[in-house]
Amino acid sequence: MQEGKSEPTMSDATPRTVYLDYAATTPVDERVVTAMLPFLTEHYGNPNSLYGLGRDAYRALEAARESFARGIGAADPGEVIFTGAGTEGDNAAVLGIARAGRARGKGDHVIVSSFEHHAILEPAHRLAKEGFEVTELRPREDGLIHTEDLRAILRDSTVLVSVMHANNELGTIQPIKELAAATHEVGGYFHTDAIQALGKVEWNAVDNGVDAASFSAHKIYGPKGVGVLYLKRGTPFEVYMIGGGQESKKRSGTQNVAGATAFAKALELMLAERETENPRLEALRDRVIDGVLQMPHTALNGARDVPRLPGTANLSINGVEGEAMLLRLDNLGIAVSTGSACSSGSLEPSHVLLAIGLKPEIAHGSLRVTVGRFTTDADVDYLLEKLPPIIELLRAMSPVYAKMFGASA
Amino acid sequence: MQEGKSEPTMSDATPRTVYLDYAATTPVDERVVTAMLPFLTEHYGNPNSLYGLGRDAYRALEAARESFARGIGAADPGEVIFTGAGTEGDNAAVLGIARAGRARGKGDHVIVSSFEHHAILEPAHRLAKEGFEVTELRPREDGLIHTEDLRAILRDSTVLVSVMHANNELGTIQPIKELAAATHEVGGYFHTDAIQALGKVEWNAVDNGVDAASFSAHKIYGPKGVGVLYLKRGTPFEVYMIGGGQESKKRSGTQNVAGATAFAKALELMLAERETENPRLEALRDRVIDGVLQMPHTALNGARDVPRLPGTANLSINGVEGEAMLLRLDNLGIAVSTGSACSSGSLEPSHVLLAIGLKPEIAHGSLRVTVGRFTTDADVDYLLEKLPPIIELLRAMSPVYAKMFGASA
Amino acid sequence: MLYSDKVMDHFNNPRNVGVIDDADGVGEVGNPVCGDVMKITIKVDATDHITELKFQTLGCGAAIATSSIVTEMAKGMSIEDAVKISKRQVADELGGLPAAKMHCSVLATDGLKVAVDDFLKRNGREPIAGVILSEDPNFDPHAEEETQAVAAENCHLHE
Amino acid sequence: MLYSDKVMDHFNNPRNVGVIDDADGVGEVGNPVCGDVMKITIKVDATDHITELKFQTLGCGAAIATSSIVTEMAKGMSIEDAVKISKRQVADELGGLPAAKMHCSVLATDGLKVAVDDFLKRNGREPIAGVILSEDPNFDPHAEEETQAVAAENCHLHE
Ligand SMILES: Cc1ncc(COP(=O)(O)O)c(C=O)c1O
Ligand SMILES: Cc1ncc(COP(=O)(O)O)c(C=O)c1O
Repeated sequence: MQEGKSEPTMSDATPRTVYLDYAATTPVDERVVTAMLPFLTEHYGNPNSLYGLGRDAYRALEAARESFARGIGAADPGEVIFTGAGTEGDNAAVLGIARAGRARGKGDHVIVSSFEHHAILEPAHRLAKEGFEVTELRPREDGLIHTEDLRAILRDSTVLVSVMHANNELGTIQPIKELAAATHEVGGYFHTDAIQALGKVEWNAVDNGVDAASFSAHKIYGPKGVGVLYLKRGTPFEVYMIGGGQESKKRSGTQNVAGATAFAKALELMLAERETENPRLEALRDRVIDGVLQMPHTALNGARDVPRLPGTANLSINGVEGEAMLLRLDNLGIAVSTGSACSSGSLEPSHVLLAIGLKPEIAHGSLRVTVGRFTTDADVDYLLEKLPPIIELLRAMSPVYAKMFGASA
Repeated sequence: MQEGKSEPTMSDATPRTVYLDYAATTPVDERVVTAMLPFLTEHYGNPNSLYGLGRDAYRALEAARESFARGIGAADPGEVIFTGAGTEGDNAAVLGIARAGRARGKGDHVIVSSFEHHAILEPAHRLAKEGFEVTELRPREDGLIHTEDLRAILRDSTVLVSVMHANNELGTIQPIKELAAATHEVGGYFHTDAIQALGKVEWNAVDNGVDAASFSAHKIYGPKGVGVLYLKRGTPFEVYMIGGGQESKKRSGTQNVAGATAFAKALELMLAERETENPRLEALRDRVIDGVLQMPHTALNGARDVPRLPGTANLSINGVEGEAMLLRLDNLGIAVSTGSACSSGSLEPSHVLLAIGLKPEIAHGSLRVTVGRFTTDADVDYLLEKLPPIIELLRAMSPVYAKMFGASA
Repeated sequence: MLYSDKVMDHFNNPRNVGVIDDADGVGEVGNPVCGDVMKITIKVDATDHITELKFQTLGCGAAIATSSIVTEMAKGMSIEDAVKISKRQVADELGGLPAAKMHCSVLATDGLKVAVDDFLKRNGREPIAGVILSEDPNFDPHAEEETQAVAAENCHLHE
Repeated sequence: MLYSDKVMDHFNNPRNVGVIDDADGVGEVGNPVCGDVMKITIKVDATDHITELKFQTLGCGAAIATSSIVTEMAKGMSIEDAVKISKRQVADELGGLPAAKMHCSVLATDGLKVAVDDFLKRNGREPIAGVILSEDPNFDPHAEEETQAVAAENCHLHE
């Protein structure tokens, strides 16, 4: 990739690459590439065209929709709307349900958890500007949103509650079925950002009772720029992207047939392999957690015994700054993240870690390791071998580590 | 493609496929596929991640941005915002510029041409609901928006004017440089939907002076679900898709690096081949026009001598209904369109043809033929051989043709 | 939007196309403004049974296919039964129609009804189609306008 | 956001890391709450020239690289010249810094200024860094708080 080579970088000189940031994005699985390619070059028709090439594309699109609907346990394929990004689904759901719900005479109170992705928080702020009353629901130190905490702030005027299924930084899994039920008791609608949870935890739309959910393909070995908004029949919705009226008038724009096919295929693979893959990932993740906790002044973020994604570990490493640690690891070909990699070049102390009560000076030293389909035991060995000396070196360079945490490192 | 085969269709039994609907969508050029593939499987990093894989993706994304910016003559690559569809760019520009412009104290008058794509008309209707005063500017029979007609309705309170560069059904090219200049005289901002024009007609953002423009990859042999919004520095803009703050906070969502690379490559190819390709397409298009006009009660829509896209021909064939003609041609493997194929399964008489003054009963009988990169002389021969008998057959089946047009067919 | 194979068969090989010159009844419904016009001519025997039908249709694939199949369905039927043919029956006979196209089958059944009433009027008898139409939600006592109303409504479906 | 090769070099191989035990001046700026803290110790000779510098930094790649290079730039300089080193000079010396990281070079130059003033104060002399800072848009007569102010502003850059 000439761009990559155009300028020498540490990573180019790397002995090996150990990718441990599967929560940020994933490589597209070769089987997914194979499934999508024919729709770029051969079956390239516009699915809205009436002739053969168009009908072939239409059938492929609907086959992808049906497969995806089965995969998430939707009652009806028509509830699956293909979008151009996870962020689009989040924006469309939060803005669309709140506005249309209010127009239907439901109140103007909106609740979002305070550790949502910015793709939820920003639309919530926009709603506040539009005169909605927006309440942020804080997770507890264990990394979970508790249903009783939601109950305490629900009102008859609550039109929308949005709580993510799995948190992207902590990997903690929220009790969405209970949260949705509580929301329905006051007649509100419940949306969940299930972008990190999809394919990793049991997901059945009918069973968990949510009214809307967002998904993104590039988190499960599908391409970037492809998402799905699940919208339960009858849920009020102001259409977000308007124009030609595609997706049964719920999302305009020529459908990305190759992308939809890829996403459906990616989900099929996740579900087919989950039973064997999850235990493997959990074992790798636990090795990472236990290994890092060997070092002094380290801690797992979120309680250990709560429901968690199989692949995500988030740890505080006191007395180091995250970016410095990340870059040192990168020199050795190890890719991890600190704070949210989804936030453009951003280095602010993670709002997620602050939300569960970490002090900023501690939040600056967070390490997120996410293992995935192509992670091996050797990769974890390599991380656990290379990390401790880096931590010691950075702590030794710190003017405050000794003061703050005592020289015991 | 199993979905396609799952059910026998006319097209499957087709002797040959003659695709003549390049305005609806295009196959992805193999050279574009080759350029994008490495970013799916190998250089899959999140361009917002700081480690090597992320930096490689970031460099590729910025290289695509620079190449695209050069291709459209943008003053600065930062003015190129990658989106998830042409429709997204249209929505973002119309809603975002009007709202932010009004907030800046510019008036609340918006002008859109009445033959815009629905991706412009629908947002304009939404603005009207929000209290903007929206005026539709009608094209003349020649298929053009005339600058004097715009001048006649411009006001000091006009915040936004949106007129498409090339009309998707007629192929007529609007004088956007003059229209933008006239708009600037009253201090308004000018947006153009250049989705059909890109790569086919000279396009230089600095020279034509537009403030914003939308583009879509799948119209120029790139993938579906990838677009660009050109936004000139300083143009007021309420961000449409909000969240992680990617694209310099102008469009959130993990960037589709493969898609951006593909779009840039697709544009490079269009520009490299335009000089030789345009005359070839014009010759094919003119053969179609002259051939169809041989038949009685046919007419070219829009004046013949106005600036036109090289590949687009739109004809009225009186006394037949478009869909029936389209399906008959499809039986022979010929793919054409009637009305706008971008509008989902929609068969209403084209609002574009009505806008240039066609009577509904005439508009129902429109045929759009668009030739492109892979169209040959033999393809045009085949169309011109197969079309006349179909027209005669359908006219013979019509209870009103004789009455309305005299039996002279 | 996909058409069933049977719709495509009737569209591509329409049955009974044409005009019966010495027809006993003629029905023409629809409106070129909407893109759909159907004309049906019928012959009726002494026992009020339809012995022959021919149609001409300007319209989309569904309009032509529904016209074609309604001529097959009504052939040999008594006029009482013929006017009872519902748009749903026509659609079912074709193996279904896309939702956006359901109205086209109305065009076909309305055409047949108008032709039957025309036959009855010619013979100074009471029209019967209107009575049938009253079972239709869109019922309007003046059968002809009712047809126009449906046609007009069809236009709306196009917008 | 990309770092230049020179930034990466100084980040990976920082020069003059540590603490001078018998330092003539010490400067510590920044705030762990912001994720950036820099401590610089200097030795100054009889001619008011800086003969030795050592630093410790808790912070991002840019914070460490700017700290490192400022110790190289100031070595051998008169204290008057040393406090004149601007954040822009530091950034240029490193082949540029990403916009979001420009404030880090302030941390380095401020640390040096505070250390020089500390040296002067210890010798009962007038601080000079403040005077230099007055050329800075963020000027605040109380040099120390000014530094804090900058640090605080850095925090904002993080949000
Ligand atoms: C002029 C014009 N504008 C907008 C669009 C919508 O673009 P997309 O389908 O890529 O969203 C199209 C075609 O679909 C078009 O031709
Ligand atoms: C929980 C969560 N929500 C939303 C997003 C945004 O999705 P996308 O980047 O595909 O738009 C991400 C990741 O980027 C995420 O992890």
